[in-house]
Amino acid sequence: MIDNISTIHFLKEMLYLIPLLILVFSSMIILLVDVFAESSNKRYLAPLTSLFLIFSAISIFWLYKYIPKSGVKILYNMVYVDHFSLVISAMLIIAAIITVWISSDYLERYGIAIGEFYSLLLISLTGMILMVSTTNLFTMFVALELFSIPIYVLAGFFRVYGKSIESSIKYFISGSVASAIMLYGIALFYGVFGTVEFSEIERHIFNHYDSVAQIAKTEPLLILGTLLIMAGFLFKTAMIPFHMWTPDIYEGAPTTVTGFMGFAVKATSFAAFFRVVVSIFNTPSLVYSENGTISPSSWINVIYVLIIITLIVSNLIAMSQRNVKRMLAYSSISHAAYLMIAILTFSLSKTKDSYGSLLFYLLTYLFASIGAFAVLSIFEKNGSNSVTLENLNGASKRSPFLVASMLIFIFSMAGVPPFGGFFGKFYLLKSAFVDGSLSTLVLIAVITSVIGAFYYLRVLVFMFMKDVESDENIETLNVPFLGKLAIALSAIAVVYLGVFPNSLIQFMGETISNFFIK
Amino acid sequence: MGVYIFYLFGTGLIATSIVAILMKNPVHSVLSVVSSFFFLAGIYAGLSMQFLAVIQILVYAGAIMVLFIFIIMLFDLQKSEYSKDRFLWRDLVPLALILITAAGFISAISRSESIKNYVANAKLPSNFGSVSAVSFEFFGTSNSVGRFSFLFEVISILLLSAIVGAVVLAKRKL
Amino acid sequence: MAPLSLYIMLSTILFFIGLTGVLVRRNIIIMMVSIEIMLNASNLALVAFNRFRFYDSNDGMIFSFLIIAIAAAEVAVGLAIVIAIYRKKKTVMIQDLNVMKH
Amino acid sequence: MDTIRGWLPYILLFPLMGMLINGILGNYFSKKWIHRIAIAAVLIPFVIMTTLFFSLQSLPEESRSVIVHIASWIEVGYLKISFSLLLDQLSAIMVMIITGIGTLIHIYSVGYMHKDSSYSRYFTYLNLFIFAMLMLVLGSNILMMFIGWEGVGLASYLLIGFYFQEDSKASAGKKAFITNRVGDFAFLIGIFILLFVVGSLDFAEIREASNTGVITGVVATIITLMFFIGATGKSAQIPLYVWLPDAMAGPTPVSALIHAATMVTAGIYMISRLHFLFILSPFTMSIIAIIGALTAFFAATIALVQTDIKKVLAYSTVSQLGYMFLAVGVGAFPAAMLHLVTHAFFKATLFLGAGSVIHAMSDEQDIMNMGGLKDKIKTTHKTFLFATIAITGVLPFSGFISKDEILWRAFATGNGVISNLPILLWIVGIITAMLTSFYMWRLYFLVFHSGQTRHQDERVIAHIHESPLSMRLALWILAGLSIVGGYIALPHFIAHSAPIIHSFQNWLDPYFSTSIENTKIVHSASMEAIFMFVSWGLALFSFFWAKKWYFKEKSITSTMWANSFKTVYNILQKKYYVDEFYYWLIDIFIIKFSHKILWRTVDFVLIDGFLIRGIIGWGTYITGRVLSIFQNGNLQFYVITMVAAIMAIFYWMIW
Repeated sequence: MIDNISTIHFLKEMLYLIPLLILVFSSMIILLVDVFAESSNKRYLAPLTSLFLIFSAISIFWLYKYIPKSGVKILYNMVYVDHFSLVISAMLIIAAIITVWISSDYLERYGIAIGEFYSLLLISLTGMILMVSTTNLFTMFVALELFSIPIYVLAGFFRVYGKSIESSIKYFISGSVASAIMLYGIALFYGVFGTVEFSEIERHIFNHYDSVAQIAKTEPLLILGTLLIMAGFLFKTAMIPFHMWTPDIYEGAPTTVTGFMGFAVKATSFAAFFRVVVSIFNTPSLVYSENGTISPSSWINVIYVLIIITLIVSNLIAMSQRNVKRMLAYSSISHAAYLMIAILTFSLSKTKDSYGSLLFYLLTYLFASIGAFAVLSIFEKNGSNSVTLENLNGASKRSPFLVASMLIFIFSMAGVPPFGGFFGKFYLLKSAFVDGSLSTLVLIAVITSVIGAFYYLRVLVFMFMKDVESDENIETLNVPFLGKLAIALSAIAVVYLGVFPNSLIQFMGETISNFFIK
Repeated sequence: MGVYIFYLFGTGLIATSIVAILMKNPVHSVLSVVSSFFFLAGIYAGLSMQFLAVIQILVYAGAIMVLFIFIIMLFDLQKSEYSKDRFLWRDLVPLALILITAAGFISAISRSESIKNYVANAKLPSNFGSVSAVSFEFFGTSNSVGRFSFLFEVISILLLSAIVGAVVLAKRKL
Repeated sequence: MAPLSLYIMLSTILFFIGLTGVLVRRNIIIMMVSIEIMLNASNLALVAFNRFRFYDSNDGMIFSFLIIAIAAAEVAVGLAIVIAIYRKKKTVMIQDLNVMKH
Repeated sequence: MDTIRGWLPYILLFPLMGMLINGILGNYFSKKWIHRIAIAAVLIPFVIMTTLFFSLQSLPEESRSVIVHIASWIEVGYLKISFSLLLDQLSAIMVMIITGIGTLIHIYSVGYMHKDSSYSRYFTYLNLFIFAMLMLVLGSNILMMFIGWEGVGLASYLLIGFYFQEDSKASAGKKAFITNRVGDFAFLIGIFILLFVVGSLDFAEIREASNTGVITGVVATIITLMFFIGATGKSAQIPLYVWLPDAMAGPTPVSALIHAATMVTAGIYMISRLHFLFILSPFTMSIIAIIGALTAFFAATIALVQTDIKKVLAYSTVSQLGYMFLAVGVGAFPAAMLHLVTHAFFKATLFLGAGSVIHAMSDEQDIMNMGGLKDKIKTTHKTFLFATIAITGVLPFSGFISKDEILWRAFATGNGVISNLPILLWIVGIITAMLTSFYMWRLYFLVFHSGQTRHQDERVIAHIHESPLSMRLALWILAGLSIVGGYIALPHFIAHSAPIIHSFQNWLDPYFSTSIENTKIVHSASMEAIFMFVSWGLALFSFFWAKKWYFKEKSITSTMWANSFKTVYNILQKKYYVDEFYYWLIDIFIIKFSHKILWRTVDFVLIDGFLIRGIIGWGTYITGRVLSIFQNGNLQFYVITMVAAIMAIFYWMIW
């Protein structure tokens, strides 16, 4: 039990949460500004929001230098800030900045209330950052809800369009059920250990249990809790067969929101799951059987099988999709499988490489995915809230800039050198391959990524090769300044990651904190 | 004595919950849930969590469920509308699924050592479950901060976002 | 007093009743009510564990408070979504909401 | 050494900076500043390179290969690929050509594009191209070369489709893009095989491996064939040449820079760079020589009947590239490089001259509508004439020297695979030289002589004017180079008496030292003199023939050709029906087949059929379709799936 901390000390510890505090206060400021501003001045909300986000990013940069490598546990162990959480937070903030830049014009085209959008985005971002910087199941659950609820609203933000509101309710119901399931798992964990602090849970498991078989016999509650918490994460990361919500919600949500949640929700859930896996699930007695081999009924094998299913099924279904947003939804599912491979590799081998490759993959996926959705949001026809392959016909004539950027994003996601995505996949699979026990998985991943290349390239086929039948669509597209900036920067980042991956992947490897290696 | 109260409230809880998910009319359903929350509050009280029991009734039954009632009233659903929600034969699949899963869960729980041999312990801390305990955890004392005060603040932001979200979604004009 | 295992079983049964409601009812409002039942099942488990095993702290109970607040937030948003749906489609039945598929 | 180390990276940096500045801020600059920045971004590297050339020359012969390590790029286990630049005899020449001609063409573009509204976009693309091309030639490993390779492809695509608003021009860009992808795919496969065999992509290590016998015959043949297919895509050889004539849709300076002087020679450069690999496989070498000779011949025949001024030059380019491949195929790498250099001079002059003509004729490109421009645009006329003499191979001009060298080497180099090949190659080459002379003179006479201008529109004729100074300046410099450019290498029989004069070959020989031992010359140098007069005579013959037909106005009837050799004329007019054949191939296999047999059900893949169906087939698509049936839009089904999965995992984990 920790001693009570004084108010002053509490406030001092809050300093570690400066990025969060900036986000929370700016979300409120933006609400207020939105209320009092003239409607003609509302277009300044996007720059204002991004300014706040940049402040927050700067504070993260500052914190990164300030905190020790072992990280800091603050506020009665409710929050744990370390380099890992800061790196993920930085990525999330970048995602939010890009989203804000693109959304400003997108929302204006639809004539939708703006201030609330940014405010909810910031609150959601707060929840995400909190979720990745905690080692406490209670805080984690609260943070999960904190980022989920604004996302439910954002998905249904275009409530006058049937698809948007439908995606919102589908996300809401399935998400609530998933979090209720996860909550039950947390309750069971609390019941077994009396604490929800990762390190104490780990110590407890380590001291009291020997092997998976023994746990299954004497303390099935523990396995039940593991399963339910894992199910919650599998839902959020959309591993097949927990993925069914993904395509519908990606299709229906406003495109910029899809871009944001396509990356941010996934990255947050993976980061949090990574923590849970590394410190709780990875305890030897939850993985190994008595004779020291990996137990057939451990969670590792479950994830292993799910990865294989996900890789194969998601790529196959994606090939038959006509709607680009749905196709990208399935593509995001297959990317989730890759990230899962990285988690599996790390929990088996604990190398810096596999850790770095997870973060690097997330980074490449960040720019490629949000960039692709950003391009789609501009191609989207007003009111339809979706983009089919046919909408992209003759795109190369309408805006070469967008098409060139889309080319880069698509190539990156398909894993074509020299773009970031290729090295993301390459490093990830290489570290998985080195581990040895995962070589089958690597083989399947390579084969399915070849299949994947085809549906990605199909987007390009439609953009380049197809001509528009009617003349009405030929007018060139006007890309707004902020949107152009966002897309161009993402494209440059993707290229940069592909051309100079080395320094960044090494940096990512260095950010590993004592939490993960111990 | 306590055992019988538990059995009584437990049976009532399960019965009213089942009724809640069986009722065609959403108003009946919600009212049934409200009564199940009363039973739940009774169980909380039996576990010496008086304050939680009060909150359960005040907030859950009194506020949240009333919100449901309001919305249902707002829609003014006709019988023809909500009777579209009827049992289909294919619903046997999820039912079977749930029965199998529940059976597995319950057998797993009953085998668990951590809960097998626990009966009520008489020597509770003096302020267990009381308002003072709750206030201490949430708000601390005059010169220290409560353990859960941070989460309390987070919840306030969550409620803020819920309010903003509800306003955005429910207002008529874009 | 009844043993802990009974409380936990009660909470499990409650949890599955809630899940059943989500899976077989088509009225979105009742589905949301069922989700509330599921959350209450977790609350019951938390409280029971707190009372029986970890009575020197109040963590379980405090977390139940937080969950009640979270549930309130969820309900507020959920019902707002339902209002928007009802305005747009004049229905609250989930099977009528399948524009997006395949 | 240190000067080179210090300055080499700037050669790459300046075009990159120019591209970024104009690309990002170009819309805010005036046109004057846009082209100043763009020109400086190419001119400064040229100046740097010129200095570096002399410092390279001052080094001892064996150490004229400087590697500048900039950053380590990929480091995964044994595989280390660094981002480093390689300056040696070969890349020095290429960089000089690229930056030198690049500068001139930038200057020329100032005049040519002055009315265009997308001024900054144009110069951004040009600088991007220069950057990518320099990356291609300066890279010290194949991966960097490949990235430059793709980069020039991208720049080329962007510039061909520069007027993307026009349908036909945008589709020309597409054609180039697709055709090049075929080649690039083969190139990539070659790279992977090489990586697998050698374990490194560094040129030095590949050279080491091929000298020490790590790469054996069959493997070498496969790798080199793959690389050669890549080269046929980029350098427009049979069967992938179809994109180059269409690529003339881009602005004319672009045709001069990319599609005549630099990018299309990337294939030659690549093979020369990796010559130690290619000479391991005599089979591939023979294939290259044959393909090169055939391309030279067929493209020249097509050029005989084209009436679009740029198309004639385009087919001429294809034909001249064929010569270079012929040279490469017989192991005469320095000769190929020499022809590359001289061709860059005179073909750039020709294209720029053509651009000047088009400019004067208010964007008219049909030579049947020109004529009699001799006195109206004097500078253009003179420079065009010099370049024409150069390409047709008349003695004092540059084209003669390089072409003659190639023909002689083709004849003189023995072939171990097909013994009669040298003489056949020589015959094809000499006939091609004759045809070249004919179509070039035809072009020249039809444009500048042959009586009065034949254009329908009086206003156009009245508007004919000489180009602005910037264009004339570039023309004069390039024309001068086409005249004297060949003197860096004199014919063997002269060089024998004064070996120093053959400086080009001496400069390159150290790099190609391996190949010299491997390709033996079976004839004496004195025969070269005889051959020289044969080819000279044939060129002269063509000149008089062309003059007879096209010099005077009264005989300007393209019907002459058409009447006397109707069938041949038609075939040539239709470019051997190659485009039609490719179209037919696609039509039969992709469109008709799916249309008739798999009609409705396949409607979908019909559109993108050749991508999906070719490789993975129907299985995946149908499986995907079936699997997505479960995605039925019903939320409860989604949740049920989730619960079912939880149940399955639960029973798995608990037992």
